[in-house]
Amino acid sequence: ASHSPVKIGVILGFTGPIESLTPTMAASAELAMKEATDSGKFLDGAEVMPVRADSTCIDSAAASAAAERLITAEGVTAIMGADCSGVTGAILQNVARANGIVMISPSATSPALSDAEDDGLFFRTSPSDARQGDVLADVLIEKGVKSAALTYTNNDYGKGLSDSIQAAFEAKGGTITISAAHEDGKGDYSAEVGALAQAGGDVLIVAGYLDQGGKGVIQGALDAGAFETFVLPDGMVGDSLPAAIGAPLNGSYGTIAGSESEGADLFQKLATDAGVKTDTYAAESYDAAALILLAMQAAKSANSADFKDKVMDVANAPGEKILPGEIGKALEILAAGGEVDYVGATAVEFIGNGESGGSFRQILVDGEKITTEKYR
Amino acid sequence: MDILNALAVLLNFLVIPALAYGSQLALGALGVTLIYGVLRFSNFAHGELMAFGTMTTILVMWLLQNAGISGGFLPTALIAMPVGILVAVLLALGTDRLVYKFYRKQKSPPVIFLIGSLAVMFFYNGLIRFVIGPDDQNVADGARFIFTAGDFKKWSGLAEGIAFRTTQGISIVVAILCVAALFWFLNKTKTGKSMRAYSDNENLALLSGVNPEKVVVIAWVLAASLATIAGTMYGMDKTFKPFIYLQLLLPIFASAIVGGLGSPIGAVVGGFIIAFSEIAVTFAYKKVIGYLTPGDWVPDGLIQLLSTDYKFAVSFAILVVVLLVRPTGIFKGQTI
Amino acid sequence: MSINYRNIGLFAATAMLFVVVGQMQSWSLSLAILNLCIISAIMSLGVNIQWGYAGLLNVGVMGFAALGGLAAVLVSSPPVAAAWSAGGGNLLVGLLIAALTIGIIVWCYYDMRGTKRRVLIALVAVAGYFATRAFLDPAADAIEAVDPAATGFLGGAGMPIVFAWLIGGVFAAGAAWIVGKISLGLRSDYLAIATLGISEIIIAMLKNEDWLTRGVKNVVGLPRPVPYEVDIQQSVYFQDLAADWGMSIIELSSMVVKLSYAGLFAIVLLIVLYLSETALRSPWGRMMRAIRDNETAAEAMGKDVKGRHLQVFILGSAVVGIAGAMLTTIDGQFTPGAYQPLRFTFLIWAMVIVGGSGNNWGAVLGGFIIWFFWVEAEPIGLWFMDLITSSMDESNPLRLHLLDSAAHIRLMAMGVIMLLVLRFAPQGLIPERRR
Amino acid sequence: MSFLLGKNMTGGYGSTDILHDCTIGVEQGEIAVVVGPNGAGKSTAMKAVFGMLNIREGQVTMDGEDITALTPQARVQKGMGFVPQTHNVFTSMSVEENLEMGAFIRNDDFSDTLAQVFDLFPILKEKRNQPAGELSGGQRQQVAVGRALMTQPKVLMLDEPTAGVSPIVMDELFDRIIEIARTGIAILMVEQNAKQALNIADKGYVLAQGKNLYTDTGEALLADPDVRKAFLGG
Amino acid sequence: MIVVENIHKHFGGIRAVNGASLTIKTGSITGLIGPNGAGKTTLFNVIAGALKPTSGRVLLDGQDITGLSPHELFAQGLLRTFQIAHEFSTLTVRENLMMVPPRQSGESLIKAWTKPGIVKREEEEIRNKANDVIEFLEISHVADELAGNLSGGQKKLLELGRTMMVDAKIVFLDEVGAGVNRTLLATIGDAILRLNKERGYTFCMIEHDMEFISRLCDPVICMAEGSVLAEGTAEEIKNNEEVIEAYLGTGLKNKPAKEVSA
Ligand SMILES: Nc1ncnc2c1ncn2[C@@H]1O[C@H](COP(=O)(O)OP(=O)(O)OP(=O)(O)O)[C@@H](O)[C@H]1O
Ligand SMILES: Nc1ncnc2c1ncn2[C@@H]1O[C@H](COP(=O)(O)OP(=O)(O)OP(=O)(O)O)[C@@H](O)[C@H]1O
Ligand SMILES: [Mg+2]
Ligand SMILES: [Mg+2]
Repeated sequence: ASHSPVKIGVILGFTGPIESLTPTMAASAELAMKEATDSGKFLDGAEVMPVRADSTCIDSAAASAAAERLITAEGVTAIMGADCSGVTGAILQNVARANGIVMISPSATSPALSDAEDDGLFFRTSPSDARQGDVLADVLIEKGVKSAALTYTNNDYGKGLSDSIQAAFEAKGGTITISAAHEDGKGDYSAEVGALAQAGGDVLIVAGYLDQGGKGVIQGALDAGAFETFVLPDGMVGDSLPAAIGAPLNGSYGTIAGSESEGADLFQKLATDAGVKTDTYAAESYDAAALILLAMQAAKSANSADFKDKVMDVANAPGEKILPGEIGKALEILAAGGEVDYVGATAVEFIGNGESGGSFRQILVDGEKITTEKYR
Repeated sequence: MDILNALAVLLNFLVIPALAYGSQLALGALGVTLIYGVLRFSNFAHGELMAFGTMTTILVMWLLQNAGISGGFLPTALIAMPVGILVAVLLALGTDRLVYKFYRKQKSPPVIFLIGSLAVMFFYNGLIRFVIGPDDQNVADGARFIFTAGDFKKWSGLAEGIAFRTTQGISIVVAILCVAALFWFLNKTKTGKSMRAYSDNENLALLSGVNPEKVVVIAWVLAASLATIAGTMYGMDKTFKPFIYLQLLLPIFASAIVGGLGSPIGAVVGGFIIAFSEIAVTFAYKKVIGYLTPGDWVPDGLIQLLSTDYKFAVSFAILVVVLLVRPTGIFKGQTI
Repeated sequence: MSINYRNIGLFAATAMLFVVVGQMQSWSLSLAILNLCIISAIMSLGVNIQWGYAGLLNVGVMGFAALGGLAAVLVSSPPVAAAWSAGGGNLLVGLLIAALTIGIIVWCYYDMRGTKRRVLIALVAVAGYFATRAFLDPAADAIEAVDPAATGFLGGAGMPIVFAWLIGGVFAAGAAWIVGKISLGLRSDYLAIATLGISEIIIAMLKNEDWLTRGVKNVVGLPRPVPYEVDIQQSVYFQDLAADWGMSIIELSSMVVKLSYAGLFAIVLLIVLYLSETALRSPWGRMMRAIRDNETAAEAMGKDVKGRHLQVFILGSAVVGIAGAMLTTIDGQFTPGAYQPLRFTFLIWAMVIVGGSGNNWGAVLGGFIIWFFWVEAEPIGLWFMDLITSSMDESNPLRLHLLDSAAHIRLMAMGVIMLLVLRFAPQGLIPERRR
Repeated sequence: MSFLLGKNMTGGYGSTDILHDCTIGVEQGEIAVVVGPNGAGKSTAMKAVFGMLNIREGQVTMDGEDITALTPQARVQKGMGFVPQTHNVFTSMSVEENLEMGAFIRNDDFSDTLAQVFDLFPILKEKRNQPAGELSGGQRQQVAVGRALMTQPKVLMLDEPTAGVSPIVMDELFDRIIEIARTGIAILMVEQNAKQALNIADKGYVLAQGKNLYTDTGEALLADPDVRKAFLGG
Repeated sequence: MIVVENIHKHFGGIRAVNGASLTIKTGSITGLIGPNGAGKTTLFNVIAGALKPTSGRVLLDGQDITGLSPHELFAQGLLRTFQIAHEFSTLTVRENLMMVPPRQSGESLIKAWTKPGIVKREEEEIRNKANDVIEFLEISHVADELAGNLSGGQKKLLELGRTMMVDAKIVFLDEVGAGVNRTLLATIGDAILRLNKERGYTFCMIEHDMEFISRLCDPVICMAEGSVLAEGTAEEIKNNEEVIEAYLGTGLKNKPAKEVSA
């Protein structure tokens, strides 16, 4: 049957501070949508049409207007986004709730969003800071690290994560010698590297983004001979980092959301085949889009009011586990009235208020590649 | 007491990075100050002009690398830079024709030019991202270090190493050359003097036989060249990402103004002041003090005047203080 | 009087823009843009008061807007009792010591001379600094430790957020007094960069003093001065109304909310505009323009240039602060990381200049037009992109590349629009009036 | 036909005309002086002759050649020199650099001329390294005239060169102007010290409201009681 | 009465004013002459508060006014004009004059907002006064022109006009005559005399036109190299050897050009 296409908004900061991350994120999300369309099984063969809009990452007012436009003028029925916590909150409160539209953010990690009124419309696929801090602290202790210097990107993600790492690590007996913020996009990190180096520590934990300030700090610290081993939380895990830094990064380790299911590797392959890079938040974006699609399918409706309650169902057990590239299969199961448990690229598991819990993959940089050490 | 090690720490983490960063800021500030000095406006598009010049340099560098040409020890980007400069100059001149010339004819006040440059900034902003995208690009190849921290430790036998990157060395040398050349050009050559005359009193310069269009062209040629050089130095030393260049604009302006707008020497001094203050004030002097005090005593705290969170604020606070003491900058800049 | 027809025409054309958006896109969007346009207009009025009247180049707009935002938080968010009991006492002592220190320093400054003064001030400053830190630091740590994920700050006064608009003005005025005392002696570009610097310092503090602002963790869920859409959607009265008018309840609720905001904002805009216009047309305005033209001569003609500069700087900043508080109100949240000079300073300047500096109506028009295109440049850019790529082959790599970069057309379009306006109206759309 | 002639010039700065059919000119080796009340259009006429103002009607010729369409800097190349009434020094440049700017179009060695200017205005030699913006009013005026002399023009146009200079310097200046004229240069100047100026003038123009009221020899104008009373201060 | 006591004003190594002492008697028209660069304008700037002296004092009626800012001095009735015209270029000529009177209610924002009636009435008065001055200076046809567009001489007239907008105690005129048509200058001279006689204004004027000085001024003070060289009546000064040597000179050395060509 021929349907009018289902429009899904992709609201990300295509201009502004994280403009270098967003094209990949959007492409990943659109990958999932294309998969659904190509399968021909989505809502009886409807086409999924992504509509992009610029959140600017910083300008809440402009972002709200963009969302307003997508919803009221373009007629999107769900939103994959937004990215930065500030604009995400603004869109949620001022536009999404007003219009009753579901939002799944791949990257807004602010704890403040957990408590916000959301009428059950808001979800996110990025992992919780608290959980990751705990896991990372375990890794550090296991590796015999006694003291560590810590630097974080000065936003809600970096701040929240670094707080939780510090709390967890110190509770387990480690010492954080310094916790210094760095601003993304400023380019020169000599001051931060200087301060971090002087504070010293066995390793340097970099709670930032791999192609933003985080990379700059690592590069600077290596060049000055200040640190040799770096600890990389999820924002720092991606192939472009070892590619840019090269051999000196070997031996550094970190954590990223993921489970034994090979979801991450599958997504990697999927993306590479489609010519999409797999940088920060690419996997989360793919998952966010996939969840929207599956929930719609489960509710047999593209209407937010109908499918908002289904998001939890498709994300969590029970049901057949769904990996990246299996969206078609999942759609089929759902169409037949079955149940799915979407695992995806980042081992999505929603807890309580629509946030991702789930398990972590411990990685090690070896031979200038990210390798999996184990799962936690 | 271990003065040598203390010195090594300071050099490695404070002096050398600050010198390199300062040189890069200075090169950027030279361009800003030049346009201000001659055309009398603060050019907000300068950061994007830097990005554009660097981008062209990178494109040419890729061509060269594909053709198997490299700079050997030096970064290939240095060979590609002349082309980058040329294209940036063409862009700047084209922009002048299309935008600024009109306002010159109208004798618009400087703030109109300023806003015009803001518009131009938006435009370049898009242009650059169209061509090369918003991503990171690696600009430096060739030998990464003149000497590494390890080399230095081996050579000196000290506990603390000093690393000196090739790109840091190049930045410093290029900055010195550029400022000397510019200073000589403006003060000693006839063309340079005519540029100063033009900026001082356009009508009277006309009456002295100065061709204003020529002055403007030269100003843009110099500014675009400086922008490309500055941008490439920065890109080589750190990384190239279009967004960074917009962020760089603020410290560059701060440098130009601390030194005194319109004064080339001021731009350089300003660049170093901003760079040094950013690093020195947020530096943790723990180790240094440890080395300088007798015995094994090491201070408990970090001995950090302010946390790095405030580094940007610090450089601006210093700027404000300098301005309070010398209201037109260290080298007595011009006022509108 | 042809100039007047022109102005009316310009405003009519601007109004048409909103009608076009309403018809072609949606009325809800049109109203959303309008609300922000009004706030922008107020902000650009504030800058116009400083630049257009007195020639003060304030490039610290961002800082004052952010202080307005801070006011919104401190006025409206509920107080966090746990935080107060954890660190409130120490905090107050710390602040008291700080105030005392400043008091003593000021007293020394006025009552003593020479070396004695210098030494004493230095001693008091150092002692005061450490004493203050001794109380403030533990207080801040204690406060920030109170449920950091959800609060971790002192909270506010829990009052209706509309009060914040006034308080925002007061905050900004207070900051402007200090900034002005420090930097108003500087000339043009130097004043510009000094204010820019100070605004960066303000933002740095808002970002890092978590006990006051929650820092980069943001404060969300600020109360609204108008009803929530979801509540309206629930109301039977409105449901009936929607049915009567044949629109969906969602659309109606969203219009009602936006119109209520528009009403509130418009009241503020009209008050500010009225006061500005009267001021500008009065002898006060004439004096300000004289000062702008030639400070030396104005001083020689008996005008207190410094005092007037300070006055106008404070007034303009206060207006910006009010607008900043309004902006935070409509966003419903305070995000210190979002304050960037491009958006909060340069864009406002573009409004003033494009509209016509020195002319209040011009500043208002500029605020409307620039904001309108700031938002609408995106769809316009996309449309333009579709247009030029439509004739290309589906898989033409250039076409794909262009479509991929379409988002960047937005800034480019913004640039082109500004250039076009400035080209055809170099003095701004409504130039300064000659009397 | 005069060597330099602005003939029947009509025009102004904006929409309203300042000059109405105004004619001024000067021969080689002669001094022509323009006098008139404030706001009469004297400076405007000078600017018009120099091409700094678009004239709607009339033309400017030099040595028989029509130069109406030339830009000011092209006229400088042709050998015209001009000292404007206001804003006539480069305030941020030193005195010496100001004078050097006067010699901008010259490619020969101008140290002789520089020495001559310093001879004429000794104070400038003393202040050669000081920025012109820090000079006293009269000193500035001397720099302005010095700058024009450095050009060694064929025609020298001076707009109130003696405003604000002390009597002793004024006499020197007029002396020098006479000398320059003797070398065959044409000198066209506006003066409010009209009696002294007309005294040395070969030709005088009285302008009022943008029109020529009287045109005669300097002597004749000085002798005319109407002119004296209305324009020369009795 | 203004007493200037041993004023020094140095700019770096340049001693612009170097120990000048003089007295300006109430009710007098004091002339100040001297070669270019003698320090006259600088001394004015010091007296009027635009510059702080390196050392020395200025007394107004026995009260020390050194270092007061210009607007405070204005409030004490001390007015000045500028040698290089300082017009308000984007105000019209009339506005240039109307902005001068002190203590206008409309200059307080609160009153401008709350008492439009009073402000309007005052404006009416001030406008009439400005119109009178405009009439007197023969610049009626440019009354509504922007002051920036005036001719050089008109700007000087405007400088003078501003001092006529208030009842001043002492007026300092810095070369108001330079660039002003001599016929008009004569009228201005009459006005100065009248203001002096009828309203008791005290004037101190710098001028290079000896004819003008002789007609108006008594006493005349001649400065040179930063200090006072001579003081006396105009006649005395004209015949003072030192003044002739430094300032007046002995007339044209060359014969006018035309006699040669003839
Ligand atoms: N700001 C300054 N910096 C340095 N020197 C200065 C400054 N202002 C004035 N001078 C110098 O001080 C001296 C006195 O200048 P002043 O303007 O007082 O002279 P004047 O007597 O008014 O002369 P004139 O009759 O030409 O107006 C001059 O030599 C001048 O060069
Ligand atoms: N830039 C300008 N724009 C508009 N009008 C101007 C401009 N300059 C001068 N005018 C007007 O043109 C008229 C003639 O001015 P001009 O400068 O030629 O007079 P002038 O004869 O030189 O007088 P003065 O002896 O006072 O220098 C005046 O009425 C003046 O107001
Ligand atoms: Mg004139
Ligand atoms: Mg003088």
